[in-house]
Amino acid sequence: MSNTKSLLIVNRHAPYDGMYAKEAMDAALIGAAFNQKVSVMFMDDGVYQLLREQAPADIRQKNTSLTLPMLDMYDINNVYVERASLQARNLTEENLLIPVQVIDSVQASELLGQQDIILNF
Amino acid sequence: MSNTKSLLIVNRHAPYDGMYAKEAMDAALIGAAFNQKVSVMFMDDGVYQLLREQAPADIRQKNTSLTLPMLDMYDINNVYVERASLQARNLTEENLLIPVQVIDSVQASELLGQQDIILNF
Amino acid sequence: MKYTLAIYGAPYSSQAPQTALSFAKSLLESGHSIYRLFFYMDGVHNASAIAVPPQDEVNIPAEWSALIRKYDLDAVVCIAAALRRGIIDKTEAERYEVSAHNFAEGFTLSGLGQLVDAGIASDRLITFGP
Amino acid sequence: MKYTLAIYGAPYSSQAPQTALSFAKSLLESGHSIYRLFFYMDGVHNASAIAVPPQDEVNIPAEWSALIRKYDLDAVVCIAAALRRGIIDKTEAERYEVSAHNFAEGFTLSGLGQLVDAGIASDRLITFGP
Amino acid sequence: MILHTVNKSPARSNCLKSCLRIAPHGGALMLIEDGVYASVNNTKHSQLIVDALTRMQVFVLEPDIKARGLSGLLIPGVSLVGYPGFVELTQTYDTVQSWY
Amino acid sequence: MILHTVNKSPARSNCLKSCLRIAPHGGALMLIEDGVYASVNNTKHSQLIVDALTRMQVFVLEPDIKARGLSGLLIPGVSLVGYPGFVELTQTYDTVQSWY
Repeated sequence: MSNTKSLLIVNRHAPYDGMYAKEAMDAALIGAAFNQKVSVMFMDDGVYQLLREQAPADIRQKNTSLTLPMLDMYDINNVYVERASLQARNLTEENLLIPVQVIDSVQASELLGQQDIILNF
Repeated sequence: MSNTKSLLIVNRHAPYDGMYAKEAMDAALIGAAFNQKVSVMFMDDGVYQLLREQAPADIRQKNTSLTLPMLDMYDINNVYVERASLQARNLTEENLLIPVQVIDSVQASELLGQQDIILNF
Repeated sequence: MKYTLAIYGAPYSSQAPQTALSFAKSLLESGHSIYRLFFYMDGVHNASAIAVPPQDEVNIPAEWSALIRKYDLDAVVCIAAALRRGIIDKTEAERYEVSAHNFAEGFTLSGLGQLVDAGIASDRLITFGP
Repeated sequence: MKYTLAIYGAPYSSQAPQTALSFAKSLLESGHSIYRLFFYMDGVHNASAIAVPPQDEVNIPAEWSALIRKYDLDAVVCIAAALRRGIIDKTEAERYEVSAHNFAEGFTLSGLGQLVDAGIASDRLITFGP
Repeated sequence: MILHTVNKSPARSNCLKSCLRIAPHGGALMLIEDGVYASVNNTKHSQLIVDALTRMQVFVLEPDIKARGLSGLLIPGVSLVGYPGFVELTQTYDTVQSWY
Repeated sequence: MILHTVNKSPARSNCLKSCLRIAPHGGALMLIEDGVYASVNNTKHSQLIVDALTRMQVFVLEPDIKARGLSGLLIPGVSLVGYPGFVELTQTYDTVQSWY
């Protein structure tokens, strides 16, 4: 497709109250299927979507984190996490299920500024 | 009715995003119609429900504050506002549409503790 | 003890219905009773008869219907909250001349007075916020 | 300019639909165009054909239908978000064998790809969050 | 005596702070749903719960902890309960105040 | 250049704080719906907007201000716009980032 745009998915919500995590992942994969330049950013409580060892069977929900490796399978390699959001939650990359690029607030700001399309979740 | 209980309506939400303000007022008036001992407490963004000069015509909503005088008409005289919530918003009783009793956090805690029934809005 | 549960959140948008369902099952299994379930605000969507969640997700309206049937529960949906949100039974659909009704079996449409009444008549009222 | 508006909030629970409606009217009146309205998450309830708000309140689904008709807008409702929340058209109701359909005229049920497509094709994408 | 439930994350919402301003001495706190994120240790908001523990019991709903992958990360002194334990707590306390 | 919209009250939600941590120098802020409460002067949260005004323009949606009875209470320097002004701003800026 000649019309390739940059598309950023912004994840700011924790995983199991509402469907944000699932819907953001759906949007990222569809963006890739449309051959767009897709990036994904996690910040605020959205970083909790990346935590290892989620086990939501007892609250009768599906484990949304299990689909995170799909990002790599769809060649979505630009997965960013804002550092201040991790630090406020006492988390490091070791707590996260997939490899990510940790960026500071200025870099996050630049990332937003580079996008043709921003989808908020 | 012999079975008179104390019923507290807790208002913690601002007026025009959702129907909390209207629904809390409905519940207070129904409580009075059931001859219960009704109190109403405003705290957090709920105190914004009491502001004078609300004019929501341009956002296509009804002015929920206009029903506040109904509390007095239904003999609901125990209308409380938590002081810290007012102060955080730079508001005083002069900003409010109806007379209220301003209480501190300890009194608010005692008020909650005295209730048979708490309805949250 | 006699409980009333007030559910303010919609399935799939809020965890409140799932928490309330698990809480309700636990209390009924431990021998307590439910005086009333009261569905209010976005909680009225728990009473949709035409929600079609994916097969690998829990069907929350169906779970409520099953629980209501099993324990013969009184499950009231606030009529004012429901009608403005598009949850409507056959009687009201005819009254307002809308094209369809979508109200699940086992639930009853009634007024907010049923919540206040339930507060008076129950030992405990638990609100599951959105 | 060509706009796409993404609406994530439900009428009466969120102000988002009212803000989006006023925004849409303003931009259309000032000569801009709408490539697509996309209703997602709880925003799918904007497409209910059977909501009955009180007569003295704005009927938001009806206002959308009128705007869509007047300007011949493309108004897409995310099918996955809609079906699990009990918003369903005649075709899907027959497919899933549910008892009724409640999908308002003028809207179309389709996939999330329509949001991504709209982002690509529009000059501006504005999200009205819940 | 009141059981206070909080179901929102302390980073996203002011619910927990408001609750802890009002919660009477001797009441108890029950964290559920996204409210359980407040029970994670050494975060920006964990001092709220550390302080609360000096004057009240703090319960967290274990299914919500497990769901979110927080099992190894909790503030010492918070008490895990399941749905049956949550039901029992609502009997022990006279009323339930929900912060959402 | 980005137009950031915030639609939640600063007392209830962290949206505004997160937005102001990320908002690039030279972008602009548009407060709508309950977000307009952030534009009230001398509150617990008004310093956020006072500081933001030193590096960016801050717009508030006038219909939401009037609805909530806030007309006389605003921080000096915030700019009132109606729906047509909001539409114009979305043309001036390249993208819109919604914080909710």
